[in-house]
Amino acid sequence: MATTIARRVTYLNNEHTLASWLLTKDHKRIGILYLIVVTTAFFLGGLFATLVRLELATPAGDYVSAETYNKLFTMHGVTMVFFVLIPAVPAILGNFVLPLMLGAKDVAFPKINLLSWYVFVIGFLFTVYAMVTGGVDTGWTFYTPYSSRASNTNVVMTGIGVFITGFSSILTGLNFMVTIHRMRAPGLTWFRLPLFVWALYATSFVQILGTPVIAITVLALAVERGLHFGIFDPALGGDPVLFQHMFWFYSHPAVYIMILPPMGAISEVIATFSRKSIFGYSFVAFSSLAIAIFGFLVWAHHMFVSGISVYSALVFSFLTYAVAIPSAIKVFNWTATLYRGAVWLKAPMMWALSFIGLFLIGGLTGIFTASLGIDVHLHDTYFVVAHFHFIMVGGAIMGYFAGLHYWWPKITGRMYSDIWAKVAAIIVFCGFNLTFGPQFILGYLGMPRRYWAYPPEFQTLNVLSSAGASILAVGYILVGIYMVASLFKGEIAGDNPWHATGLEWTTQSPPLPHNFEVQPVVTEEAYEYVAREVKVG
Amino acid sequence: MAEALTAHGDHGGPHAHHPALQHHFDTLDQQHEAATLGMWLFLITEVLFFGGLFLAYMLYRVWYPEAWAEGSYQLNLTLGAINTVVLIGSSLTMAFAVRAAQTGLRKATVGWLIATMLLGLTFLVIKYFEYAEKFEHHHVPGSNFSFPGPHGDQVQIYFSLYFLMTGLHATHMLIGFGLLSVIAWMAHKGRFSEQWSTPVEISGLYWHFVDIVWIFLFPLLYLVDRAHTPVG
Amino acid sequence: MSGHVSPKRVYYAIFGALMVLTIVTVYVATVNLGRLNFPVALGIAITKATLVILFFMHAKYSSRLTKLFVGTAFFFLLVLLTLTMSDYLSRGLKTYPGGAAGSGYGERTPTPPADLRRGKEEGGRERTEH
Amino acid sequence: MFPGISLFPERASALAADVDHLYYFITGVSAFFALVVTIFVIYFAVKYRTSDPMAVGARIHGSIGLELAWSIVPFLITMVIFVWSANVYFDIYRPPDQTLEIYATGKRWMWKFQHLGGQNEINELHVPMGRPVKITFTSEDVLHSMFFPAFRIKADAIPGRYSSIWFTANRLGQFHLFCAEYCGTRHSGMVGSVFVMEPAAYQAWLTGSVGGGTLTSRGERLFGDLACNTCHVSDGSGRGPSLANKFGSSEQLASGGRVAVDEAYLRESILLPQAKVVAGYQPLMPTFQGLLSEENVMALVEYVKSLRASSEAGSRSEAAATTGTTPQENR
Repeated sequence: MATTIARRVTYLNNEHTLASWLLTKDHKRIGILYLIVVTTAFFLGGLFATLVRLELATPAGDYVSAETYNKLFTMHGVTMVFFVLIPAVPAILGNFVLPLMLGAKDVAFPKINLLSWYVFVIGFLFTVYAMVTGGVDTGWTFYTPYSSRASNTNVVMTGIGVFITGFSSILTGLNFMVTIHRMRAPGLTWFRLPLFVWALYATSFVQILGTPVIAITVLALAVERGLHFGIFDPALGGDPVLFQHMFWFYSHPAVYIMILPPMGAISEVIATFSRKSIFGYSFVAFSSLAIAIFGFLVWAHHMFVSGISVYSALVFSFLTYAVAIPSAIKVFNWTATLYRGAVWLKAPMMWALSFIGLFLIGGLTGIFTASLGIDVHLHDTYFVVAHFHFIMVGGAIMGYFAGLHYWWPKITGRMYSDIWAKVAAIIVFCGFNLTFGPQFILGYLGMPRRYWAYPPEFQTLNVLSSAGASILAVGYILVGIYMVASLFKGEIAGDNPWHATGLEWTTQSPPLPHNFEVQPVVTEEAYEYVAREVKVG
Repeated sequence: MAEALTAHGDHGGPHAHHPALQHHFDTLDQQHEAATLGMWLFLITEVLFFGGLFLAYMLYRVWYPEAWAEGSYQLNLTLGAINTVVLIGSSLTMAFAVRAAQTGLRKATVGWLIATMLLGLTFLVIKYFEYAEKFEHHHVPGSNFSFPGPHGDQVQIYFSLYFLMTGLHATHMLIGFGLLSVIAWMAHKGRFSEQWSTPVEISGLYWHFVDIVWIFLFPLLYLVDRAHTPVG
Repeated sequence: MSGHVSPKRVYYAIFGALMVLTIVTVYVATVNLGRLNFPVALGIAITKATLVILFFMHAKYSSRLTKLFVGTAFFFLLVLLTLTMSDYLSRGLKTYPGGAAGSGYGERTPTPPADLRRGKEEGGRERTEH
Repeated sequence: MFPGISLFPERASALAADVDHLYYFITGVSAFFALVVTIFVIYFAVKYRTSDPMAVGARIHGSIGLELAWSIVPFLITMVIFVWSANVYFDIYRPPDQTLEIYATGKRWMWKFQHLGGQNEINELHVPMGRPVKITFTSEDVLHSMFFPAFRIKADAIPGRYSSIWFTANRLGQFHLFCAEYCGTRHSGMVGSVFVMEPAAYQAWLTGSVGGGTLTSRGERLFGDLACNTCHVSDGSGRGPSLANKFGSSEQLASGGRVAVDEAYLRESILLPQAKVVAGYQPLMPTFQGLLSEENVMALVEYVKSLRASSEAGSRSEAAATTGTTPQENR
């Protein structure tokens, strides 16, 4: 394959001015813009995490002061949740790949797509400004009455940042939903859609229904703190638990916003690198929708010990077990897809398989925290910290990297070094397990969350965890290195380096500014690896 | 749904292209459906956005019925009722504006849009007087809130929710006012025709939603337990 | 091409209905129906909102998808309200007949509706005997 | 395993054993599923691996039977876990009738315990072994959470209302007390320990450190100082309802409902008297919100509880504090 290709027009080289990037309405360029901002936020959040782990290497609080430590874990939480995990896959990979997968020229509302990037950046700037001018120390959950009465840090400023970024999530969700409904290529029926599109549809559904509730919650908190209104104030007879209800009504579905798109990416990668169609297509598709819908019924499993009534705790615990089943179905279906497939162990597949390993443990430890009797002991301990990191980092971030490795040739037209990518996958997998494995034991031992200093008997496990964190950091930096390196000296990847099905692989890479020469028409099912000789790019 | 694409040049396409058709849509119909669907989805977010406040309202009404009653007595029912009539009226004029746009009557569209904006303005002016009255009576939550009787604190929660709900609603009215003035300007410029009046339709959807929020706010805030106290 | 165009008289009819309902809701508020005042006021408001959605917003004539979206919005609003209130309303109930108060949590003891309370109260009384 | 790492927390109450058994069961089930999936993934990845990108896998689209199997079976297993853990949950939140009452307040960055005998402790709690102990507590500022890892129990302290947890310690020694709900700068400093002692040693400790009179006597003094007795006359002739024999009964309210007279209702009637006025009385009791510290409210609540049978009021409260009734079955 000729290493130097004829000068083809692509979305990258058709315009070079700064305005062509900052005022672009091309979904592919907007995906790149998101990639830059989210990667910055990821390393900022990672910096906070490193400082937190350094502090926790010793039982006494001797690395940073208590206030600084509280600000560090709060800003780690806020940065990672609102500025990395929620936008990562939908805004970067989704923005780039969705129109290509649908055979459309762009998303339904390109101007709104650009607006959501600007809203995201403005929200991020507000939050960074809050961090720079003193930070916020309420935890990413902003529980009242500490956040409304007792904390003297920039709660309102961070709240405004989160409020504004929420609109970016709403607008992206709205954009994707209308695109999937109205802009599919002819012949592309719902059951021929790639599973990544199903996952993005379910995510948009959750983004549209959930995000407004945290917007009003943060607004109510800002008004209560700023103008001394009395909605959650116990002194006036208000109920702090009401804030938790309103907060978790969004924040639990938010974890499904974080995990569904990576699940979609994993379905794509598993199917492509098993060289066969996914096992139980409609079950995997509908499990995404089931997760999105049931996700709204279970929020109070975060509040089993915070004073809700026994009866409602029973109801929420039962519903939480119901919402765990679709995720289990997905994992079983991925495993079954490998059966009698032609498993081509390239880099994206390595990331996807480690996703399955880690998400499996994350999901199963959810069974512990959903069980009422155990959660009373486990709530607010390091067991919960380990559980959600297994889902967020082991699941969402691994899925994001799997997707990134899978679509990188399509995005940049270049191929990264496969060896280094596999090495990085193994380093991240091992570093991750060493970081968060010991925290399960710490959790059951009873070490509470958000502790600046802890009793000495927990030190050994904490030192293991801090060691794991450094390995994890090395893994992530390694990914950054060989990805950036591939931009310059990566070999030219053909139009379909993985020989995959899907409309995005039928066009050139990097794609044309308007995606397709001729409107593609879909005639066969998704993941049809047998029907025809796959065109090698 | 999408017939074969014409020449892929964006704007130099043959004359069949309606000026309002954006390049990534195939037909005006598809663009209209997409825009309408987009606005309905946005209204879903607004329903949930106000929903959080209705949740707080419902909880505290169950917990503190007496405080809710006392707080509601302080509101001027006649002004509230007039506001309801004004806003439903503005919904009517908005519906006529949309109808006029759909049938290509440029002058009528601009006329009805201005009528809608005037009614919206009336609503906000009445609201201003209501708020002014609250400031006089120290019914604004915060340090100088004062309310006699044993339920003073809970009435402060009532007024916190009152100001948050009606304030948020008034903000949405202002946004609607801005939106309608842009649409009226575009209508005045003749940008809409029988083929293309979607912007008027979706701003109509938004305005009707703001009216629906008030339809719920009026009974919930003004008509709490009016049976025991003098009306008005 | 654009959405359905309804005749003017439909709009006038709906406007009239909304006016009547507004008057009714104000009047009914002054009649003492006790615990029913709140549901009645809510019912009237829901009727008015449905009229506006169906006719003014043309939901009646638009695609099934739009109707589905409208239904979804109100369904999840209902989920938010009912599941949260299920917590608050069941706080007052004793975990078992004759047991110590409530769920081990000294709740705010808002008195739940009398009928709910009466069901639980028989159980409570045994406790005071011994 | 390693000398430095203990894998399991100490088990200092019968309830802890129940929680641990449930924990082992779920760990077993999860480990089984994790192993099954991991083995299958690795086995398939190795057995069917290929390096030829043009190779194509078998045409398998799925099987309804398998899908139903691995949806229903996991759901049934989770239901078993759900019922078992709901059972444990009810045990955690259902205190037996006869418990040793202890009051506590969480305040930014310390726990303050009050025994009936009047002893006050900061961040330390002495309890007898073998007797059910019920701690009724609240918070004076922000959310806190009282967490005894050794007893596997935890409950949030919410300002504005009472929370309560109970346990029956069955091992001697000193165990951790943590604050588990983030409450600010020294959240990690709001820790302490609970000392489980032999009943005899406990009595010695009680008598040895008696503070300013029993809680009930302090309540009685407050009852007099604040002129509560002018309205709440024991024979019911005053403007307020008589408080004798009121605790534990249920009261008809002026607003029509009924309410169980428990600590929470007493506390609310002291701080928000107009919230639930008793039927047949005027809402003219002044509020004491802001005038009384949480400790004094608890003393008053304890005094009203001791008015159960007014005749032998004095001796009864003494009896409860010192000898204590025969311990409930040793839960």
